[in-house]
Amino acid sequence: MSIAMEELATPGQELGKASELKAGKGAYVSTENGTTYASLTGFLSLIRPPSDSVDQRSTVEVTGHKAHGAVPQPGSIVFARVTKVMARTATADVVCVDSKSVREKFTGIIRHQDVRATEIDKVDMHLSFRPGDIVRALVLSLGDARAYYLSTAKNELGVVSAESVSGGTMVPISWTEMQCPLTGQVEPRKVAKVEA
Amino acid sequence: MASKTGSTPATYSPSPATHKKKRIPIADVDWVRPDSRGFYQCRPAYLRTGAVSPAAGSAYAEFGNTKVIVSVFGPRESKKAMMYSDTGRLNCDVSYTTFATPNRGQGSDKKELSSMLHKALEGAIILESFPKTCVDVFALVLESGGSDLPVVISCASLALADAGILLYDLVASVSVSCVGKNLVIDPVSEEESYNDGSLMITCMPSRNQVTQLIVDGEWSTPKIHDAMELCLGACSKLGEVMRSCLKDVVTDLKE
Amino acid sequence: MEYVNPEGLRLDGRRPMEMRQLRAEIGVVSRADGSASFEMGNTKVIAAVYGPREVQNRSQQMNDQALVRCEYSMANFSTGDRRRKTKGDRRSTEISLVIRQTMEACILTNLMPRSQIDIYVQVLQADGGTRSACINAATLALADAGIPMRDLVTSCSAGYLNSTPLLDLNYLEDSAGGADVTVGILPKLDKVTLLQMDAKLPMDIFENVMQLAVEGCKAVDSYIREILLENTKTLEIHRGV
Amino acid sequence: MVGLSVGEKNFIKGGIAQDLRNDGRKRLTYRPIYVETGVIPQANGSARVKLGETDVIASVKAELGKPRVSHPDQGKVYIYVECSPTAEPSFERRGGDELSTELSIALERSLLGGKSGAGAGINPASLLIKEGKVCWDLYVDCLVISSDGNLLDALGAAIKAALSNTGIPRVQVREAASSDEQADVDVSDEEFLQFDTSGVPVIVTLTKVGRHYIVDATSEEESLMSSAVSISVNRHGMICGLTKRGGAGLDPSVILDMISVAKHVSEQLLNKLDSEIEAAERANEEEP
Repeated sequence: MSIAMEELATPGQELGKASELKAGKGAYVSTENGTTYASLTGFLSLIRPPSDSVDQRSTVEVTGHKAHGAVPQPGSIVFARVTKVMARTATADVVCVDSKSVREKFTGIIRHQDVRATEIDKVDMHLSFRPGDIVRALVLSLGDARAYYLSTAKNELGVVSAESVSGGTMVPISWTEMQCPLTGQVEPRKVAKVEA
Repeated sequence: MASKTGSTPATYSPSPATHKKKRIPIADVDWVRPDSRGFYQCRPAYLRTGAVSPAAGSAYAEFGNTKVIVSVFGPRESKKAMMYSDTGRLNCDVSYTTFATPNRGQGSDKKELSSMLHKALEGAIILESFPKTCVDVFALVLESGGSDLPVVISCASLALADAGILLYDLVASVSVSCVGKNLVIDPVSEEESYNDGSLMITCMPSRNQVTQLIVDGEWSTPKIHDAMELCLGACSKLGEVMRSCLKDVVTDLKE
Repeated sequence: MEYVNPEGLRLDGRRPMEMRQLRAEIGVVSRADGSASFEMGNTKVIAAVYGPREVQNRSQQMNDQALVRCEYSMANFSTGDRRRKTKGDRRSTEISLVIRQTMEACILTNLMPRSQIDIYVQVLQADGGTRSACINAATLALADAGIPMRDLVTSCSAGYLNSTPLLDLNYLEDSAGGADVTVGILPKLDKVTLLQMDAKLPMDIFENVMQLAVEGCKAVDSYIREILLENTKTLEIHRGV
Repeated sequence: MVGLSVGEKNFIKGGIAQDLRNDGRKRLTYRPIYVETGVIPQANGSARVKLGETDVIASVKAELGKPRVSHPDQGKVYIYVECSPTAEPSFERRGGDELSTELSIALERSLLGGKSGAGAGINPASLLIKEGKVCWDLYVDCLVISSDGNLLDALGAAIKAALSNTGIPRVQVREAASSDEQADVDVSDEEFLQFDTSGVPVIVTLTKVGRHYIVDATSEEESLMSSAVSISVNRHGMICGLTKRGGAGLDPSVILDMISVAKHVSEQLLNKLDSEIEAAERANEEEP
């Protein structure tokens, strides 16, 4: 539905009246004078509302030519590398948010209770993750001052890639185990069910 | 490090808009400014984004002899373990190269400049857009040639826009000095050292809002009116120059 | 130099066993939980107490008693020659520690587990005996804050110059290089909680000097109690009891 | 820091909108000012100013120094502010440094005038003893003992009072000394010169809360501010310095309006302060 307008906007540029134009990404509405302004440098695009919607205003978006690096938001799916596993928590560095890689390091924490959805009390962190594992996780919240809270309590979340002690990339054999193709050794993990 | 890449076609050359020729007849025009500008004439501005490649955004500004480079990092995890906050944080740092001033290694108070830069910018950034994280702005004054702070502020705002940080508006900053009966815009170091008063305005040109205002010396109310008007006019023009600089970069990237 | 003249008078005209003029006021910092100013002659300090409140630094929290903290700072203009003082230099760290330990000994910390009490002392004028003045001000501030204490702590110093024991040394006498004994006592319990001395003294003279300081403490105590009583009375009047 | 609930915030805001603040004041009314001078005997001049529950001390100390090479005909004035942790526990250790620096800079800007000395509260040329050789260095040290908002105005008033209380020894230059040597001076023990402090400006801070602005905000009101503008105004109604705080942008016309309001308020404040200083000085003279 979007119609690309080959027009450039810069932050603070007036785009129109808020009564006629809704602000999408890269734009905002000033409450003082009811004007929609751009907040990014980039190309303007106008998205027409679906014809049956009550609000017949178009939404204006500014697509940055160089938007800032991805930042984890509550609800986004991230890939993270486990750095430290302790009895009650595992710490991981976020490397990807949705499909974008991050430019700066963000720390996340997977708490004991957020590892899996069932039998929470029986979770053993050391049997779920190992340092170096790549996990797919959901950002639960912004967490505390230090880290984001991550969760792997879903079938499609958990370890997606792990190396065995001997250095081979392991293959999942069940939702709790992975096997090393070199030695045949089986190691416990909270494995993610990856869609083919 | 950025250098003047005058040969590349991407170079932004100062448009005539930078030369403000709003000459108002002044009673005692018996002296000439050190760089023989008109009293109400700004120095030509040279602005360019993307001067520092590892940074998320960066800009280089040159106003006469004042040369400034600003890099922006983030949004990223704040280095200092601070209290949790719903909004993002801005961290500013201004430093001088040892060769920025004639006396080696003698910069003015950087802590003061850093806090003033912070105050000038924080009102223009949509801090809610990056909760819990922190944007670092590092400004380096390569050469100090007067009106350093306004140049640093304008350049930093350009770097923030380049980094794709959501902004309410660009921030343009201009200062005037009062010398005797006259107001001189965009003073050079020499003029700053003997002025009777100085006024610096930082504003968001298209929102018509002042984010920072600093005055010292003795001013009458009409004079403050004049000086503010002069500065605001110059700010809006500087804002246009900054906009066209940002647009030029995108257009160049496309080609 | 002659610190006691033949008539038996000291440089500032006091007798050897005479204390400087005491003056105290309660509630000088209205935003604090408890505060007091204390003057001993030209030495003037302000103490403010915040707490008991939540422990700021979790790792310092104690489950069986309250955490007592103290910070001592000197104003730039407090001494005769102006100098820019850096916070946290050795001297102020040492005095902070002395005050903290002295006050901790008299506060019933076990009644307020997992909480924190901050004592801030600010020297406005320093003319010898700042340590003692700070402790006296802190006692008053703690009492004003309503923090349970075993007893009031009071402190006073005494010295020995020109073979005369002198009570409550001022800056000139303090810097003369003679012995300087600072004593802090719990007057009602008749216990010594603080005893510091520099330079050296023969045992028998030391006992005399210390006894003199203890007498000084007792005099301070009776003054402090008077002030506290007066303050309580005014509070009562304000309440309309 | 002041922690206020939404209800409390709305209550304060509502009161300000109706020109009736929590403590019964109007928007442009100051709290009662209490001035005491000569509180620090070892300084050349000192004053303690209480503005409601805000309590500050300023002291002035004069020392002989050498003029700056760039301004050989002027003495030097330095202003330092220190925030005692007695005022706010968060000021302990280095916690108050940021605020101290901010206040010092704002005070220097408001009271010391431009680079050439124009608009300065104390004419720096009057501190000169011998050009390029000897001058007085004035060290203005301030201490915040208790803070309940509007520190800058209180500090400005305290400095003005302390300067009025200051006596600088009369100095005679011995002409015998050869020109390139450090000048030889006689500092008198008996004769003291007073400053002309009529030119020292007062600082009026207008704090914008909602759509209105108020003077002399308490810390509760300050916690609601969107921005604040501190304007220093002298007897002649000239603006001697201006500092803006707070991130929110202001419309230029609002700033100009604030300046005219500040000028109006400053007149009353100056008169009030002058009479308080005079009363304090008189009380001092009567005491001994």
